[in-house]
Amino acid sequence: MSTATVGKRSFGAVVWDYLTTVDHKKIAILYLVAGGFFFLLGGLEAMLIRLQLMAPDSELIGAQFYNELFTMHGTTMIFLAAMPLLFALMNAIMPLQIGARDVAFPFINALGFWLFLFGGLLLNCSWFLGGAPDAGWTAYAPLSVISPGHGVDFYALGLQISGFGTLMGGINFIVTIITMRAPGMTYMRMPLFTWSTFVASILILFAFPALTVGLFLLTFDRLFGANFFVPDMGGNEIIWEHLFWIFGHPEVYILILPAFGVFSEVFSTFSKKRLFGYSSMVFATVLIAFLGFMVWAHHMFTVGMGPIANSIFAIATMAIAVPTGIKIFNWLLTMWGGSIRMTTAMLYAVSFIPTFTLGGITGVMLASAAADYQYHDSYFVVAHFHYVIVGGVVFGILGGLTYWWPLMFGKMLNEKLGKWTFWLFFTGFHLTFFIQHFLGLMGMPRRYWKFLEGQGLETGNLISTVGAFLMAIATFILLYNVIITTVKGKKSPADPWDGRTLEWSLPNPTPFYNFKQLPLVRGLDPLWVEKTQGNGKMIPAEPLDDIHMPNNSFLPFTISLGLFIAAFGFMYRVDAGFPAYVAIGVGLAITLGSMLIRSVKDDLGYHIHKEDLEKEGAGE
Amino acid sequence: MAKDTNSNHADQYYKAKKKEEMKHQVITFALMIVFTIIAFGLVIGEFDKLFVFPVLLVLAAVQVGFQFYYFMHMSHKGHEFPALMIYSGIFAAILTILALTTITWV
Amino acid sequence: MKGWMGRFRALFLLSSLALVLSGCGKPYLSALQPKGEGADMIYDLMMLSVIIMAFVFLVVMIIYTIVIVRFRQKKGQEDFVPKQVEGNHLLETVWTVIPIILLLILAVPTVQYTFALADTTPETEDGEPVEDALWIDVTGNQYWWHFDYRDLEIQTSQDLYIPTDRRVYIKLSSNDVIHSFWVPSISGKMDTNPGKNENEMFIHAYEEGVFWGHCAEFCGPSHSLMDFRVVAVSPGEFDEWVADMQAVDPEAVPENPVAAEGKDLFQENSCLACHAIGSSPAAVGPNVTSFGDRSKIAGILPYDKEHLVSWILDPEQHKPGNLMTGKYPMPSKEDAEKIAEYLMSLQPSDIGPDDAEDGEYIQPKPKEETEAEGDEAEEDTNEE
Amino acid sequence: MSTHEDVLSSENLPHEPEKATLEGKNKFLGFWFFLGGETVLFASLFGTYLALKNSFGAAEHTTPSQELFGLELVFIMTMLLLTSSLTSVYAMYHMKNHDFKKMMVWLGITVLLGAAFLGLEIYEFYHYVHHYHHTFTSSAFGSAFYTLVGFHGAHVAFGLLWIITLMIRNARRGLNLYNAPKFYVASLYWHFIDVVWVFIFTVVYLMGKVG
Repeated sequence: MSTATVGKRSFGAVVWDYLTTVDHKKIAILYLVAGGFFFLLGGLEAMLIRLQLMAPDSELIGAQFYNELFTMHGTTMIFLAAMPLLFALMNAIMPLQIGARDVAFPFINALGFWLFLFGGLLLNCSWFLGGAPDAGWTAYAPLSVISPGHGVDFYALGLQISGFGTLMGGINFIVTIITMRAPGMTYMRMPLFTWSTFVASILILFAFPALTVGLFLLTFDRLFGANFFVPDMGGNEIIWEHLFWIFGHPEVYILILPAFGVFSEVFSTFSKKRLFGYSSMVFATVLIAFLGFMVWAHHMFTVGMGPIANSIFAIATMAIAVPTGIKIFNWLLTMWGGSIRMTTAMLYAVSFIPTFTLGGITGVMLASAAADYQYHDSYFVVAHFHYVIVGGVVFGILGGLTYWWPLMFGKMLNEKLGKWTFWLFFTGFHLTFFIQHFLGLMGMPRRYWKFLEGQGLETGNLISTVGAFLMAIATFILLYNVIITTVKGKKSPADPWDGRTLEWSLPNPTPFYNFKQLPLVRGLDPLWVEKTQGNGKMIPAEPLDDIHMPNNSFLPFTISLGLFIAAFGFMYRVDAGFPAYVAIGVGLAITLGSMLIRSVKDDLGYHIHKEDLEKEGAGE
Repeated sequence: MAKDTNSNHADQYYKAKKKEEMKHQVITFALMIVFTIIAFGLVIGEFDKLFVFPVLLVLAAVQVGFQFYYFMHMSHKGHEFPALMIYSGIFAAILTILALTTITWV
Repeated sequence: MKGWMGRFRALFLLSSLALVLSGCGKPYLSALQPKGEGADMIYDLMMLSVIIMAFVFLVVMIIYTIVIVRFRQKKGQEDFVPKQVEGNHLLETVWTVIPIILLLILAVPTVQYTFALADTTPETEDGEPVEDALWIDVTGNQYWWHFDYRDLEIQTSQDLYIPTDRRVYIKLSSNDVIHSFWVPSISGKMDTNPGKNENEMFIHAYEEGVFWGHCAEFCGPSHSLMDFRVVAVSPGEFDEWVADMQAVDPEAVPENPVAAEGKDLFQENSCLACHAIGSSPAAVGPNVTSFGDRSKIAGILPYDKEHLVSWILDPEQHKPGNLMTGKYPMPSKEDAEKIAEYLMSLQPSDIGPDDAEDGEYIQPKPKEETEAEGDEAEEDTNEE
Repeated sequence: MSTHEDVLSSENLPHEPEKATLEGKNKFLGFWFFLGGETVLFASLFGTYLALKNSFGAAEHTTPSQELFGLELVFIMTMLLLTSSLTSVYAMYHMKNHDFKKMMVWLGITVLLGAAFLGLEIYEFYHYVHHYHHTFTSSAFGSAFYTLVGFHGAHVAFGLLWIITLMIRNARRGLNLYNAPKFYVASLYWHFIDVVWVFIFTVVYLMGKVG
């Protein structure tokens, strides 16, 4: 409850600060650390998968364990790595880009993070409690319903809890962007990253409820004897597929749109040019989101929906290529005539174009319903979505992190190491996945524990594994880079890249209240406007006054913890009996109790007084 | 954010407007009750399915419109985004229901 | 400069390597070497999309290369501020309209082929419905395939015999979880759903051969081991096979005394409870009527006695999670060998996988007029 | 803006106290968006129900919806919930007039009506289970029915708890800028529950009765 804490604090104090923080910049760091951890975990799982597939008929890893590995690899990477890492960037950057002091719901923001973390931890507890989920990240029923043990229960409940968190995060971002923009920051002046955050959040809002329902139905089937997906009792397993993909397809855009946003910023900054065709970029983003809702069934072409449905969804899917193409050309034309600086962040952006174009191309090929009868569920699909998700989202995250690292941590990542990471990762990535297109066409279905000898699949798989190792090395260099920067790095200048958007107008380190005075935005790329038409500093839109700040709270942590405990109770209700009911009772009591405290205890926040702000200004 | 219009005159005007609005809401409520009775009546009267189903759905849609626009004030100023999101939600909802009732072999 | 050149070289090397690899794959597995009607249609569509997409990629890469070569920041020009271009309506229209046209070019055949591949109402050339089209009910099971020749009273498992002169219609369903029936070189895949969600498709092999089939929808631990074969034989051979299979006497005692002993053991060990010999509606386990002609054991193991014995003694080792493990009194090694001997003696037909690969084409026996539905039979008279 | 304790004062309230502060406006918008998401949530449940409403499979007890549903009870429940919607409108009307007492009275009536609705729903479920053996686990239809209607029931229960908590917490301190948005948002939630019910009685009960 105080203003900036100066000087060294004890370790415990720091931990407590992070456990209770509602500051979007600190929550961003929490998302980054947790997401990074899960990224490494998912990467480890991927390495084991590739090791198993290095040689034909390999006995290195057992079938069951292998299924758990790829299920958890997919689930972890999508829900626990890619999304949180993007949320880290959104949290860290978006409020600064629109000139806000905070997000609309700081408490909900923290709650969203803790729900995600406890959901993710719950999911990963399965490794130690009898086996991880083993029905694929898509968990198709009835395989997921009859899967023995508690693996799939961990999947259903873990994703449910972290899904609540994501939904809250999404609503928070939407409202923040609507109500908290600085004076002059009109919608059509918002940086593309903010726009894509906005649109992705709207997608979250409408996509996640379908997953919520799907997971509830799966949980009911598994734990409470319901019959949604049990054919003998009148259930219908296709419902799961629809619900999952009604969520699952927009999810892809939830991941890729923010990455598009990152690249738009990076291209513009390092080409020293404003984004080419800004309004068509915004339009394309919205159009992709809109179309993204009407194409989910292209994941289900071989389910047997009939030629009419297949054709409709095929054409709708192809239509998405148009706005995506618009974006690609706009990025190219942004660089055209610019003054391109090949920093590490820019390398990711530049290499993204051919990579993602390939992914988009195979996307259109997959959209062609009849042809998809061959591609579907083969390694061709595996190659395609890794081109999109690694080539788009992971490159976006890595590029974005390199770009905004000085803003988040006040230090610059080592460029030389960064370039090593990039080249190894880039080469490894293409080695791993390009060949997989052909493996798929040569008849290798996905999720294969073993491929047999004499089918011509040996060389391709070996190359793929070698590539995976390069990516692993790249990741280690990245880790080393982060550590060495944190320990030895020097404080970076406030605006190291000659930035164009509002976030670079802030001093380093960013004050916890962000903007002492809200800035007046006079155009697109507000800082650039001031650099070329003003004195390079933002003009304040208000006189210096008290700043209202939210209070820290431990309740987000306890609310999530309660659900985490209760989830165990629900899972072990049948086998453990009484203790499980105790867990349910205690868990729900903690959660509901915390919610009750939240609603009866007034949380009015506090003010930083004008005088203190003036003093700080003098101390700078 | 809120403009302070504390003058008495404005207050009077504002009060009158709210009264007016309240009247609309009561009328809406009466209509909803009537619609509900019609809906139940149609079913009890055992009319033809092909006739009853569309009418029931239209009655329900109108009732929901009443709820949103009169009870929840969606027509008022400052509800542009709520309206946009509700309609987007309805759009996604219709797609979902259409899919689950047509291409799942029911 | 160094950077982008390196990247290009890597890409080029990779793609050429991949092309070579695709050329030397196993002939009867790859979707890139179509041997059937469906795979052929899809291959055409694939090539069309590749050509269109290669064009798009080329355009992007040309602009990309120019941009990256020409517009790098030069030494000493760090302060250069480029013109801040807002956009260009003409350009933006161009790259909106051209993709739409390209996609339309792809969309039209996509829809055509989607409907063509979904056509499971067999018609003669005059548009009359064909009454006696060959229908096979395919059932996916964890982790094996069952084939029931409708109206012919023939059931097989793992090996699916079809004639090359016509479309064979299949109805797909599942006994447990979702599987997917995929024979890449003959046709695309289709899911087998449990419950009432049954699917239909047709397969039509142009050439004789033993074609590899996979399960393509994740179905459990041994998903990757749920292989099967499509044995496409000439119509004459197929007719012979049908006649032989219909004439099977399940009770026949093999001449070989060891095999005869094996037959008794097969019954004693309650193998028959799951594995039918001869035509039987029961399909708890694979039907073993023509086990002696199988191309593989359990769809994956080399066909020899050693592997069969090993399978009988420990199926779990070969197919984790299979439903046979633990369901029968474990025979001794000697008994297992005898059972194996018996199973391998079950060769009701002279037609086997070899006949599909020997290149010998036997014309069907002349039949009544109504049977002339093999609409593309002429193409298939390619005797090698 | 003035100091933060001001939001707790009950004097000089503006016309729309629920949206007068930035926090209130945020809450108002955020909650509307949440309702947009809830629309999809219930749509998924409705879709599932419609896909499974005649699916019994090998179930032991198969009472089709025509025989199962009785309309009298549903009619009463509908009237209760519709009326509670009107009473919560009255509550908000008085909130905008800054008449805290009347608002509380109307909210109280809303809660009573809601509780009566919930009681009848529980009775209805009990009736189905004991007279028709129509349970959550008896068939896919049963699972889908109880999940859809039960989700709505759970929303009603949560809404009741929420409004009661708000009423108790603020009973003594009157309306202010801090709690006005909370009351307003709770009333929005209550209306949305009614919206969902309109579709439940139409799609599940009435259309189920017809066949």
